[in-house]
Amino acid sequence: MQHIVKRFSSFLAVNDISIQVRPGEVHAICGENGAGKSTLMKVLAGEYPDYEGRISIHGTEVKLDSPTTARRCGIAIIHQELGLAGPISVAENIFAGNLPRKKGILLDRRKLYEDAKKYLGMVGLSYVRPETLVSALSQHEAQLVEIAKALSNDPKILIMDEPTSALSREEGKRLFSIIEDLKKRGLAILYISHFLSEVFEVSDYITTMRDGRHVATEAKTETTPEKVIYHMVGKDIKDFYAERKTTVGSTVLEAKSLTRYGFFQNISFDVHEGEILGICGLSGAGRTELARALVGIDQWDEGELFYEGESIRNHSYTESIRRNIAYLAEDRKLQGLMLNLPIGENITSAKAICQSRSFWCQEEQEKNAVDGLMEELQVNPRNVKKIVGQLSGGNQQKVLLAKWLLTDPKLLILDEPTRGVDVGAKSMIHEAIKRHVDKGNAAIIISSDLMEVGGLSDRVLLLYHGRQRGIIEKDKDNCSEVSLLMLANGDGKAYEEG
Amino acid sequence: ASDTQTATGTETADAGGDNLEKSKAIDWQSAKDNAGNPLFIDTFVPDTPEKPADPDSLPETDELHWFNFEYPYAEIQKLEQPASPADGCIGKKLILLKNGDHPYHTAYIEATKQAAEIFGMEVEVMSANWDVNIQTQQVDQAINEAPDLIIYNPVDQETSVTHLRKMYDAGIPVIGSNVMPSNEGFQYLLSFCGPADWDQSKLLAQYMAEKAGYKGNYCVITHNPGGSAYYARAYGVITELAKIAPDMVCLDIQSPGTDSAENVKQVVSDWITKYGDDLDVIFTSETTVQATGSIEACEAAGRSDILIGGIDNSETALNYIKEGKLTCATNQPPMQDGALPVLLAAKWFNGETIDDYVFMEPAVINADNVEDFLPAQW
Amino acid sequence: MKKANILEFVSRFGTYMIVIILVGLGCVISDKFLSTTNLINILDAVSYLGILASGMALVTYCGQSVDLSTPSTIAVASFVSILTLRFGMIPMILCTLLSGALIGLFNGLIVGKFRINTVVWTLAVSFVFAGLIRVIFGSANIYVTTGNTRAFEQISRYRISGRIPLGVVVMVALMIGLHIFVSRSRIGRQLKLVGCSELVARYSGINVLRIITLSFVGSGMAAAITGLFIASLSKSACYNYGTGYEFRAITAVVLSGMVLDGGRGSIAGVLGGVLAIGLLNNIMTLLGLNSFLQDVVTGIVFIVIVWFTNYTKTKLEALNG
Amino acid sequence: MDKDRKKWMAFCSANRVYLIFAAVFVLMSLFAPRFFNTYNIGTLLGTAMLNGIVVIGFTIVLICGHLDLSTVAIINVAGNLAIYMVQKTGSFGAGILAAVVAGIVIGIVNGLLVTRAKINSFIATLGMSTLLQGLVSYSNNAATRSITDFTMTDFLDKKLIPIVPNRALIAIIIVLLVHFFMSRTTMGKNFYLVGGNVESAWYAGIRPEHYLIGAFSLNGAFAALGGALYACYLASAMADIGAMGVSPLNMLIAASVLGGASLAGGRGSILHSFFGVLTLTALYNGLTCFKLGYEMQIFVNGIVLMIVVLMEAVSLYRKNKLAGSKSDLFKQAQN
Ligand SMILES: Nc1ncnc2c1ncn2[C@@H]1O[C@H](COP(=O)(O)OP(=O)(O)OP(=O)(O)O)[C@@H](O)[C@H]1O
Ligand SMILES: Nc1ncnc2c1ncn2[C@@H]1O[C@H](COP(=O)(O)OP(=O)(O)OP(=O)(O)O)[C@@H](O)[C@H]1O
Ligand SMILES: [Mg+2]
Ligand SMILES: [Mg+2]
Repeated sequence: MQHIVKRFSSFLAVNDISIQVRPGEVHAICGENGAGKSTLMKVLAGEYPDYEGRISIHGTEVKLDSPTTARRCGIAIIHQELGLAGPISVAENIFAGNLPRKKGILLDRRKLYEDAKKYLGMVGLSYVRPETLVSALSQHEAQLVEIAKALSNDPKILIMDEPTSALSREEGKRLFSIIEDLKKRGLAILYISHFLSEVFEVSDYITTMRDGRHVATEAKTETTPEKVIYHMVGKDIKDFYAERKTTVGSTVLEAKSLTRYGFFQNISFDVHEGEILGICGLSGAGRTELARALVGIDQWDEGELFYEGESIRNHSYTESIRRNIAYLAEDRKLQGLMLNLPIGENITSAKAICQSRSFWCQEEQEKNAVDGLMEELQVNPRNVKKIVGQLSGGNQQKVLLAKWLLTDPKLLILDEPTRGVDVGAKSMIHEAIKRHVDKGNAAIIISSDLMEVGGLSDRVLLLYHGRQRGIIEKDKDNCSEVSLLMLANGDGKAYEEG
Repeated sequence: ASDTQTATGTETADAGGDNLEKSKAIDWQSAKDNAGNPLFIDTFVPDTPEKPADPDSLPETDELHWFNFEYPYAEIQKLEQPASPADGCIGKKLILLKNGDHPYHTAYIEATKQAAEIFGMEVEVMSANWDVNIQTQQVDQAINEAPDLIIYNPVDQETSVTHLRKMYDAGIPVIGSNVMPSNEGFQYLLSFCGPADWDQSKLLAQYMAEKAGYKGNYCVITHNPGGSAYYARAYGVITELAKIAPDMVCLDIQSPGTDSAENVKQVVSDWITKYGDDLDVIFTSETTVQATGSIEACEAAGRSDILIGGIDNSETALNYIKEGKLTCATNQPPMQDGALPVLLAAKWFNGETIDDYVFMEPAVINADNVEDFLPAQW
Repeated sequence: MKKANILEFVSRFGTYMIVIILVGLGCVISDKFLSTTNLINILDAVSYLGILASGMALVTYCGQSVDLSTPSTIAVASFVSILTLRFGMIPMILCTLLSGALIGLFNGLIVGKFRINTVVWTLAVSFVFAGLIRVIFGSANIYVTTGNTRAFEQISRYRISGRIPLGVVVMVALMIGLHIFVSRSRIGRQLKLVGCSELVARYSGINVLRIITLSFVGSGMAAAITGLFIASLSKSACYNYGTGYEFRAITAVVLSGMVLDGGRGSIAGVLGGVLAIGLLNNIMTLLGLNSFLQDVVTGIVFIVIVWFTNYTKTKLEALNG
Repeated sequence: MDKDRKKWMAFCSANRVYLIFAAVFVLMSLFAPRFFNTYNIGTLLGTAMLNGIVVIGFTIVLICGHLDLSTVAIINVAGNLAIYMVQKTGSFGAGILAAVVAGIVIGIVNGLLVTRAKINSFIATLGMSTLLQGLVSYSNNAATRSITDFTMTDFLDKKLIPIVPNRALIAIIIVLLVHFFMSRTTMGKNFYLVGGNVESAWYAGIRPEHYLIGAFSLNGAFAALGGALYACYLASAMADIGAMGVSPLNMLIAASVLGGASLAGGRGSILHSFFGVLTLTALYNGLTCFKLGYEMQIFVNGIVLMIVVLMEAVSLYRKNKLAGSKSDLFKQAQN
């Protein structure tokens, strides 16, 4: 690709980028949120026919003016946002737009299901029946189906836009072995991820982008994560998880053998003022369910929960918010933000509605607080009228955090607060969380990024398959990423049998 | 189907002339409706004028333009009808294929049942709820039940032809009622009875013209578009006025429907705005929703001078007449309408000859005679 | 910048621009158009529709598309009002409102709890209540016989200082009240958020079920008020008194600039939509247009207006983006 | 045990409409007088012709995630046009052809309004419906158009194969053909994809606008075909068959929802929708046999529809509540 330019009206999302990818090679693209990575990939996938610049495949220049052309040129893409149709079967999703035919127009159902089985097997989903509806799958299964779908086109060039954001470590590992396999078969792979560890694990070359511009392309062997981060944000980030002085106050939340049948069992822990509790576990370990029960979205069945010393039983979510508990949900687009409302209204929504007791809205009074928060979190653009759906992922996440910080919660529960967020925004978010806790509040943080859980929290609650595997104290135990990973995966078999 | 019919036929014949005697002895003349008026009223057979060569070439204000609408039974060669069993009406089974539900028709059905009871007949009602598709199915279902006679109220004049043809082919005698079928349909009918829609609207025109002194301008609110009442009740008035009061000018015709008094009120208010003092008379095709809407609009505009007359005799209309808000209404009694086909059927079963078509004598209801029509039938 | 302002203005006050255009047209067509009586007539003609539409707008604003059970609710309310008149005026009004509120409550609880498609559910409810009324009362007219019939009749006939009909006053008061409520109160704000995204609203701590139920109760009560007015106007109740009102109300709501996905528009816009319908009908009748041609014109105008507001909205978003 | 139950439930929900139909049919056959005989079953099938053909296109639009409120108006346009053409040319073929062409044209306009002008289909077709109905009524001053040629009536009432009148046969053949097209061809499957997720369809190289316009024109075509055939059968066409009483539109929505179509798109089946129509027709027919009035029919119709959507919603609600649960943790809890 040479001198690719893509504008959205007057905004230059991709500005003069040139990249070369060779067969059998994984080329990673790094950059902050909104750097233009996805846009560049979409150009390659034929989704923006109005790009400028030249693209050649095997030396012949092509004009990628539609997804079909791109596919014909051997380009397949796995989208950042899931692109599957819920009410349709897995097999039909995999071969969407390319269903096997017989006698011209008839659907060859036998071939459809057989081929689908083949590709499902490739991504480790051989237990899924091809007739199953996609809506019946879990999120990570859907993500794997998406990969199977891309493979089904027998591509020469495969684009993966954050394929692991919905996958667990284990599944991620399986993906990497698939990638190795594909590399051997001579595919060229473009790989986008915010996890630098992944990037360094799979890629051969790393290209960094900033504000739509090309910064550097280096071979993996010649660079380090620090260098890449420097390229991405334009400055060094030292002391990523700097030591924090904790002054622990009284207990804020205490759970005693909390159980919700079918989801989690016998969970006991407590959180104090000025303390961050991490919850760590594999995807599907029941972390989200636990958090939802804590805030009262779901009801639990057994056990006791004390909030500031007071026993709360089957409280409603609204009540929790009144009591100054905040829950930052996992999926910012579906559960967190009103994408078609402006930043200001999003930020004030929780406080204005659930914490005020007056009949009328009093948004005007919050104006200064909103401005302060936007300043503190460096939301870009700093314009309360801007529609949230038009922000980049990192900024959306900042707005979401601001929305809950505005309610000044005593207990802040964060579920994947930095999923799909770049390093710069990530540290901004971490700082804000720390500042909030230092004011004498408590926080519970759930994250698949073990470095994040390990680095931020004072203690980590380990969940395995809905059961508690213990609490690790940061000062006493070794809380590094590796040890957490070992514990989370560990000899869990014993529990399953018990 | 025909097997069953002959079977029942022989059965009643076995009962002998006894049944016929009893049937003929039934005293139906003294039956009364809920107001104490006779349930079975006098009917008339109208005279038919000469059919014009091409009715469509005549202007809409000429009554002969509407010849095919007003006299669909004229110049029709009736097909051969089933012969009367002449074994008495008692124990016969009727099916009433009703066109739909409406307060008028509730009273109608009540009377049909009452009349059938008087004659010792059984009657089953199927209502199509104004849906031709459902009526088509019910025609088939009725044929399947092999009744001795069907009383048929078409949902639509023209679509009735196919229905009548089917019933005719099945050999079941049919008496049409309430709504006239089209020309084609009449050939299949044993007989037809019902309100003389055109005559009553002409009568209304005459009475209103007299009240208005044969001068002034008028507007017309039609019945639901497409139905027979749509033509009869609007153009009956217009053609009659063109004849007897040529000075009266029709300003506008609108169809705000029969469901919402609010819609009617809006149209009449707009007329009052547009025509102001030029508007002297309003004709409505119905006396619940349309009369209410018109009266309210005139009252709201302070136009008590406007004469309003409507067709049929709902309780609303009679109350308005008593209060002096409605100049007149016409008598189209649903109970007598519903009882009439049963009387014809009974006569036919008893072997008497019946007319090909008969109509109920219309009458004007005004402040002077309104007491005679109370309590209202619907 | 300039263009964006114009577009913003259009998308916000679109309906009122149509109203102004229609008023201009009316002045050209007839010199009687601008008379007070005609203007009051126009308002009077759409007052019931306006009451109904402002209730329906709550459901639409809350993201529940449309409430198709309104015809049955109107019919039920008209029966309830006539049957309870014997207990006095105030109890009658309360019972009528209650009947609408109960149907709304039923709709809202089921739709809100189980996320059933509103169109299908309210259609089924409409069938059931229509059937129920007809099973109980047949298709007869039920007239007012007992109770304070004079006062009952006056509901739809009374004119304040002899000029302004009560219906118009109720409509305008209801709309002003609802507009302030929806745009300023916390519950109104919650309606909007639920309309924008139910899930986000839920995770923001809003009791979504309660808000959806509230919107349906509002719609049911507005339909009940409409039913009361219709019963008073006809001095009777009948199963078909609400026929056709649902789609007329939807038309008004859509013309107001609300989108069926919810979260956009305002109750003040609904007043504009209702006025546009009233003006259009008035002008067409003043022109002497045949009823059928009126339908044709209404259809075309409706599509063009919706297209135009859509067009400005997308243009505006493109400019902002 | 549990697995068997799950399988059984899945089977029930997949074949819901057949089970409901069977239930209605068996109950009516057992208890409704004169319901179960060849003549009445022929009647029942024949009555399903109009809605049975129309529901095809209606379902395709639903599968695409849209709603066409102008369907009834198209039936009326088609019926009137067909009869008009027969009056003018004397040929039924010409009448039906003209009607279908008109239906397709209207469908294309609907499709363009939805895809190009980006108007919500509910709203666009609502406006279209008002417009078309006005046109039809205006064209003949709202009068019913009729002909006196009954060849078509007789032909459609004849029975080429026993029990089934030709009009039902035609409907069944068309339904089966379109069902085959929608479920067994790649093009048919693409409609589902467009309804299931427009974006992913677009990524897959399918042009959603083309399919949407296609769906609306198919709806136009089948509504017109149904309307025209029905008009030819009755030898007359009313200006508005839905003017009074319950509009056929409600019947169409009820039938396709019974058949499992969802207004959210991506789901539905032509055959199931047809059985939805048959179920409602059998219900009306049977209740008439019971001598129950129309009020009872719409009441029962409403109740059936309510129960079906409520059951579907409740099971989905339950399923969502248990989504992601771990069965071994349940076992522990019970011990
Ligand atoms: N359809 C669009 N219209 C307008 N602007 C857009 C559109 N899509 C993307 N952008 C803008 O283009 C820029 C680049 O977006 P892109 O999605 O390529 O970022 P990214 O590098 O993939 O970020 P992330 O890591 O968050 O996925 C962002 O500022 C975004 O707001
Ligand atoms: N709607 C759903 N349908 C089917 N499965 C689901 C659904 N939601 C969650 N799951 C599955 O339920 C299990 C528990 O999910 P949960 O979200 O609690 O996991 P978690 O521990 O929070 O992990 P993560 O947040 O990383 O996904 C997982 O297997 C998940 O895939
Ligand atoms: Mg991206
Ligand atoms: Mg989770």
